[in-house]
Amino acid sequence: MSHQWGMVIDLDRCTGCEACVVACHAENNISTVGEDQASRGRAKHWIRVERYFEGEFPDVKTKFMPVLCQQCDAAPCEPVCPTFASYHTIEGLNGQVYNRCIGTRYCANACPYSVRFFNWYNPEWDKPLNLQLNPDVSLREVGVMEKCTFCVQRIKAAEIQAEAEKRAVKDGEIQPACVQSCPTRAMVFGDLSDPDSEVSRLAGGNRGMKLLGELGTLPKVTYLQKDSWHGSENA
Amino acid sequence: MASTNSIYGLFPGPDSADRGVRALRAAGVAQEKILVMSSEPYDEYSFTRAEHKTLMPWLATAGGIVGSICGYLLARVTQVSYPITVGNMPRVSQFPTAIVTYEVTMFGAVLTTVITLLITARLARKRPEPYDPEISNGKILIGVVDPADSARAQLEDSLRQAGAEEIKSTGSR
Amino acid sequence: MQRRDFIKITAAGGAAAALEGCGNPDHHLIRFIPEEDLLPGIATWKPSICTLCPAGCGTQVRVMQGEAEVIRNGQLGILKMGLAKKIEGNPAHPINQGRLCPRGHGELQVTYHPDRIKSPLKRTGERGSGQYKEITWDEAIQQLVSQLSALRAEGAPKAQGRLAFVSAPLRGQRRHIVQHFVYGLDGLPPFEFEFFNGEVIRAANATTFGRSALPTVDLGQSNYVISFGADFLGTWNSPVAQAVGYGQMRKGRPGQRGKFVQVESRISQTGASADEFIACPPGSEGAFALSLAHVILNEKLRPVGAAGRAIAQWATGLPEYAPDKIEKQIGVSAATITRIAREAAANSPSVALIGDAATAHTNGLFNGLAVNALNVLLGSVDRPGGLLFSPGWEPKSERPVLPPGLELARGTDPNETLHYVAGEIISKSDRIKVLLLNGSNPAFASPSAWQIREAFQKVPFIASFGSFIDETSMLADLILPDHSPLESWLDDSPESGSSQTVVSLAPPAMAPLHNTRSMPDVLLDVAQQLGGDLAKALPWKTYDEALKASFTELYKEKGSKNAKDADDFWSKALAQGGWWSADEKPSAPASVKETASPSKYTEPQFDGSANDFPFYFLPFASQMFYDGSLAHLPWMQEAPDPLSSVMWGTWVEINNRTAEKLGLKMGDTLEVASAHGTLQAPALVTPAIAPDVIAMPVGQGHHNFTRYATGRGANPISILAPMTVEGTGSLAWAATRVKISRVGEGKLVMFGASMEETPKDLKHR
Amino acid sequence: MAAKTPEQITDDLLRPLEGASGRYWSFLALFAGIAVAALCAFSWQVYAGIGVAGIRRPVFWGFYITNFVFWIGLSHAGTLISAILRLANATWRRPVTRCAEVITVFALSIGATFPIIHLGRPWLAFWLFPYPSERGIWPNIRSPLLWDFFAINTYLLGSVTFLLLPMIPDLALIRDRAIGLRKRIYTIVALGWRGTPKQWHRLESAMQIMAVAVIPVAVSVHSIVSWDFAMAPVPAWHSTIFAPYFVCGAIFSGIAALIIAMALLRKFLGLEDYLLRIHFENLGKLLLVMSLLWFYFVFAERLTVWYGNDPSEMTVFWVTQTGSFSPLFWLMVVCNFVIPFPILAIKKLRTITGCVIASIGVVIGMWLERFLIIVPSLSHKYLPYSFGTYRPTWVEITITAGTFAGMAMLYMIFAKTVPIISIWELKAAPEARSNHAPALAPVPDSGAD
Repeated sequence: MSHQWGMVIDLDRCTGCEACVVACHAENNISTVGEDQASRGRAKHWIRVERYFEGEFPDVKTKFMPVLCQQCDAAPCEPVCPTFASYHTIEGLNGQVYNRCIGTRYCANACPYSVRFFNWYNPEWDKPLNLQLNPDVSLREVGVMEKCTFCVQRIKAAEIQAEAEKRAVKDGEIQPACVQSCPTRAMVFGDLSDPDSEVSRLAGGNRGMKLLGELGTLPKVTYLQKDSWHGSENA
Repeated sequence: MASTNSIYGLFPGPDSADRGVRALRAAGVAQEKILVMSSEPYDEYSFTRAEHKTLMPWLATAGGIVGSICGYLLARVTQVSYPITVGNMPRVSQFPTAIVTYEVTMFGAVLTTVITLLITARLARKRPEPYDPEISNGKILIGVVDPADSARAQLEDSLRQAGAEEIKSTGSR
Repeated sequence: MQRRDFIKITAAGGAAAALEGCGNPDHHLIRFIPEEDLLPGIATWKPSICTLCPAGCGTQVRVMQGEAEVIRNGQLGILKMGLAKKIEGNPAHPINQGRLCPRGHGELQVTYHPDRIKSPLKRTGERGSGQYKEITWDEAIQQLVSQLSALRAEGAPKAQGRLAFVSAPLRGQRRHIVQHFVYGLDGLPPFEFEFFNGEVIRAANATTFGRSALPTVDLGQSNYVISFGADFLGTWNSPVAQAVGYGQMRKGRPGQRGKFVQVESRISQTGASADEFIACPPGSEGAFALSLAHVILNEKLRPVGAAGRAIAQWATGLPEYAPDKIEKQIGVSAATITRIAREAAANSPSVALIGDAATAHTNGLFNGLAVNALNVLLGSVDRPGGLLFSPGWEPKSERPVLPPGLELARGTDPNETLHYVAGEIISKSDRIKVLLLNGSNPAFASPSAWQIREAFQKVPFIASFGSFIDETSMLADLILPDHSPLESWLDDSPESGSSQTVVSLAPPAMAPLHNTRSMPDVLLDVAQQLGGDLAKALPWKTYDEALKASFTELYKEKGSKNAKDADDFWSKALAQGGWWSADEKPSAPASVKETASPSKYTEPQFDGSANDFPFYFLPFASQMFYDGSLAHLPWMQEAPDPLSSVMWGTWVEINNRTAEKLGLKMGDTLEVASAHGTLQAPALVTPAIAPDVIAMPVGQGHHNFTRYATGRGANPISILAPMTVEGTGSLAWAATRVKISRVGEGKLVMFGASMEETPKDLKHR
Repeated sequence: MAAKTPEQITDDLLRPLEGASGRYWSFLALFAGIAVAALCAFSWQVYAGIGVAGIRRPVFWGFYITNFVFWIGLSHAGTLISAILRLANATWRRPVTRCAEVITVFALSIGATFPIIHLGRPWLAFWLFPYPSERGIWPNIRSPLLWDFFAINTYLLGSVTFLLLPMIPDLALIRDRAIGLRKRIYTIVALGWRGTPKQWHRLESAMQIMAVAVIPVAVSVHSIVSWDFAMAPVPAWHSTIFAPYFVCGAIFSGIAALIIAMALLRKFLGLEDYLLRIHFENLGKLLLVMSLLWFYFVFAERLTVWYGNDPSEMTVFWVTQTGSFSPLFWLMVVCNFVIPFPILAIKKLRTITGCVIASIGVVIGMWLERFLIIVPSLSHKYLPYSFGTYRPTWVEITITAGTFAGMAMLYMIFAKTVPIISIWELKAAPEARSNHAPALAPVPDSGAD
């Protein structure tokens, strides 16, 4: 049974600091588009922290929810792609083959989570900012769709390493950039096919929730809902 | 060439044309040697009642069947020969296969119809055939292909009696 | 495959624009001999220290071989070199334990910033015109030396206190070198200028605990946390360390989840995560804290003896802070106060922390002392789950001493001192003859009423070590650009964030990209050239020599048991990014002082009358730009603000009900006017702020700070009133009142389209 | 009118082919100009990047796909209608069929370009075609876009042949009349038509088969276009009603386009004696029926959403009903129902002018309908944080205008090269043979209910 990579995001830990957002930009060569394009809805954030306020001051409940590609098992983005640019890998990831993409943007429409981002222009880096680019991650040219890959380059590296050392990939050995930098450890990444992995245990917990699960997309990201305080006034 | 050797009369209207054909039949001209050309179908007149049998509908159906096979194979083979999992769908996904099969079926049917027409109606061919531009002016051409030289005069008469406005003949005497 | 190659390939398919942007035809450039040999495609991790805020997180830098266009002795060419590709937290480091905040990643872009100063510069045009010409390091250093020797030639007393060194916060050996240098030239004590400094808290802690330091809050083991305005998950104190602890408190301990109560007048990013949010009017945090104390004393929830002397007339039980009285005063219901007090007492270990705006009112010190007192009463001082103080470490030997007569008769706050000196310069233009700038930007981060810029204009000679031209360094006559942190030797001993002694150390992660030099090296060089006592005080050739010296001392003092000799100790430290003692008790604070806090609630004062200026004005540290020093990084500009989701701009937060009353829509351009200035910014209508408060992030509004930050948004600091905190003289940056008026339609670039999960205008059947 | 002799018919219908007025050329130049502008806009988009269009996240489809659906819909004017009429042996169809079928061919070709225009990397469009390529990869049959590819090609073949075959005898007619170069050209395209009974008969039976075949194809084409949307789990897209809804809308807009085209031909080619009020009346009645049907579909769709009360769908519902898109929505209802219904229902108003006014309303309304199906759903997709709006840029607007101009241009050129009314069919019409006024289909009143 091949790995089934999955993630757990504990909303009770998440503080919305967005370390994950910047970490992702740094790891995956996501170009910044500048104010004008950002105002036209062309900003690219493979992971975003959705923030919702409910209620009126001072009784306001704030909710932070990091949203990234849910790597659905029944992904709506995959069957609609005419060129197989968006497909399902054996390890359960929603692959996105940039070279196959011709930019119908159908996948982005079909995605209920709006986590797919399009290259409306060729990416640009004012020199020498191009030196920051991660050689393990390919660049995306104009007209190509891109999205969170669970840092597949890190997954592959770890698997190759493990194979070279003739061992299985250890639980927690692989950390996508967002997981690695999350200060409150709200994000956990691991192999869902391994029942003992931390991610499996957490996902099985009673706080587990799938984002838009009712759509039957079978996301591989599980959200642990916010908990409440159970203590009392008297010891 | 043989087929360019013909004799015919131009008739003003369908009724006289009818008479012309009957006259020719009376003169013992074989049906397949009788030439008829008009700028309208006139299918309600007897002089056009020739070889109305055609296999076209069946050919179209056959074309459709061929198309459906091609369509099905295309859909299936591409899915099998390039097995990429998407959206948790089975390796060969039924509905899309059906849709593609259907479209290619219709494609086949339409294509065969057109081709059958072009062939059976002897359209788009090089070989020159007897023709008279007067047809475009509503005249109806009734004539005989490869008349025996001996019969020519008699044929001319019968055509003229039938009401042909003028008699023309092509080919060698 | 080389990075540059596949950039070309990917760009080839598209328009030529790509080639402009990332790949560039290199063939016409010469290639330099590589200085280091690296395996292409193989990443190495090198320890480093994040210097973007004073928290002092330990990082590790992913270095891979790449090809950089560099200038080596005047010749442009391509050099195969190790390039920093990614920054992660250093898992071994006690402060951030492998984690990183969004800002921390930005050090990459600091290093590779297109507008970084690439070589020493000499001013050619008008001062402030930004016209410079490149010069060699020898010329540059020669200039500085001549200026300083001229100053020294005048001899005491004339030369006394005529040299000023304005710097970002300094620590460890770096600070020593600067102090030696400045004192050796009879300069004023270095101004470690930082807008959001913790001086008020330090003062309060000095009074209550005898420790003039920021506290380390052991959130991880705490069961009940009350935060008075401290944005401890965002930017305050040691945010990553605190966030790690917070995660631990929330879900790290099976079956045990601490409660977190936030007390403030605007829901900060930290307040947004609170289990309970309590709105209290600006400046009344202290009263609230003491009211909690009242309940605890009254109901004898804690043994009074525990810390009886924390507050004068403690025994009387603070009658004037009875919940019902306070309810009238600050509008928090007595029931709530009582409940919180009981919960806090019942769920120990519980801890209260205070920071940011709560300590930036005129009565900020009182608030600080009150919260300290509450902590004492809760018994949360110097124990797990409570307030701790990092032991910290500084080399003892030849500690620099401030020459007599140079102490400034002014509060301890360097910001305020700088303000004071600026005032002196304005009146007497040659008060300061030579001004050295090192990275901090007071011209931007101080109220225009302070006239820092005007004052610096008058200083005869200014040299800057900063890597960028900003509002302050654009006044410099001479620029001696420092390495980026990734290119420098670094050391640090964080003030807080860990209960153990932490002395971070890091060699350069990569070779310098440009023709820059490390600031300490330059000072050492200059000191040698000036000679005399100064040269004696700074015997080292280079900064890393000095570092090694201090680590030898550290080895003698503490490290002997985990290293066989000083060199071994040094190399171990280099490998893991510093030295920290696993098995060390936090140094207990000196016993709580007798002469403790004023129990009298001092009303906060605000600049501007409530009639003319109906709103409290609340600047707050931006999650992405901190105090504005990171506004030049594209990643920070494009990352949506956690609460507002605004990108590439600034905004003014206003309560939705208030906005409704005033007929303001999201994005309308508002004019915010204090008695000391006006600014314009788009309105962000949100329920997460008190109806009588207007809040605005610090960070944007730069006039001159690289292509990415210049002319973007407005700077709230500029319109602040020069109010001061009683007792410390620090700037009370939350003590200004403003009025607002609608200017017209405006533009707000937000990543998030909706503030609510179910937008109100889209109701269901 | 007095019945025309075959000679008159021939002369009248061939007249437009002889030379063109200055007005013709100036109009042609105008349309050509706009079309060229559109080409430039597209080139610019290819050069600078698709970003020059207004589409954005989350509204990844905007004007382009709207136009795609609109034009494909319009293409249901000719072939489908004339096929139905042909099978129904409605004699009055004869003057109408060809100018209808032309609309199909051109509208379809134009519509088919949009899936390529809207691509991020149009230069790779050929990757959509199923052919064994060096890339060793076939297109994904599961993608509705692939179904489009097959459906559109089949429909294109069907409608082109459906237009061309009955044209052959007329081309032969022109051949016999023309001289010089024109003669040579027409000789080639006439495919050596002689008018033997065999040819006539084969032609007729071929047309019968085509008529049978082309109807289900036309239906399938627009069903598949609707499935481009219905196959995606997007609020208010994922609906079973979409296929019939789209087909109905397509025929609706198709008839409207046909009426407008006929009116223009009638005026500019002086065909008053051939395109009679009765034709407009009958098509008008057809339009009326479709208008009612369309209204019924919209109602049914909305009703289901309303009772389903699914939050995400209700969001879209309210946005179109009362929210930011409501002005467009209600304008659509006015154009598609409020205006046409009374005009077409009341006999007095069902004049040629009346029908044209109604039709113009419908064409506008149907374009809006396509837009309102695509954009509001995409801009309000599930997570409110990622909602968004859409504004077209000059590029999209120019290209859209260009396609309309292109349509007009092609139509004008066609009307000058081929008799826009089938001469032989008209001659063969029984009414043309007798001297009585043409016996036309039902008495107008009956359609007015």
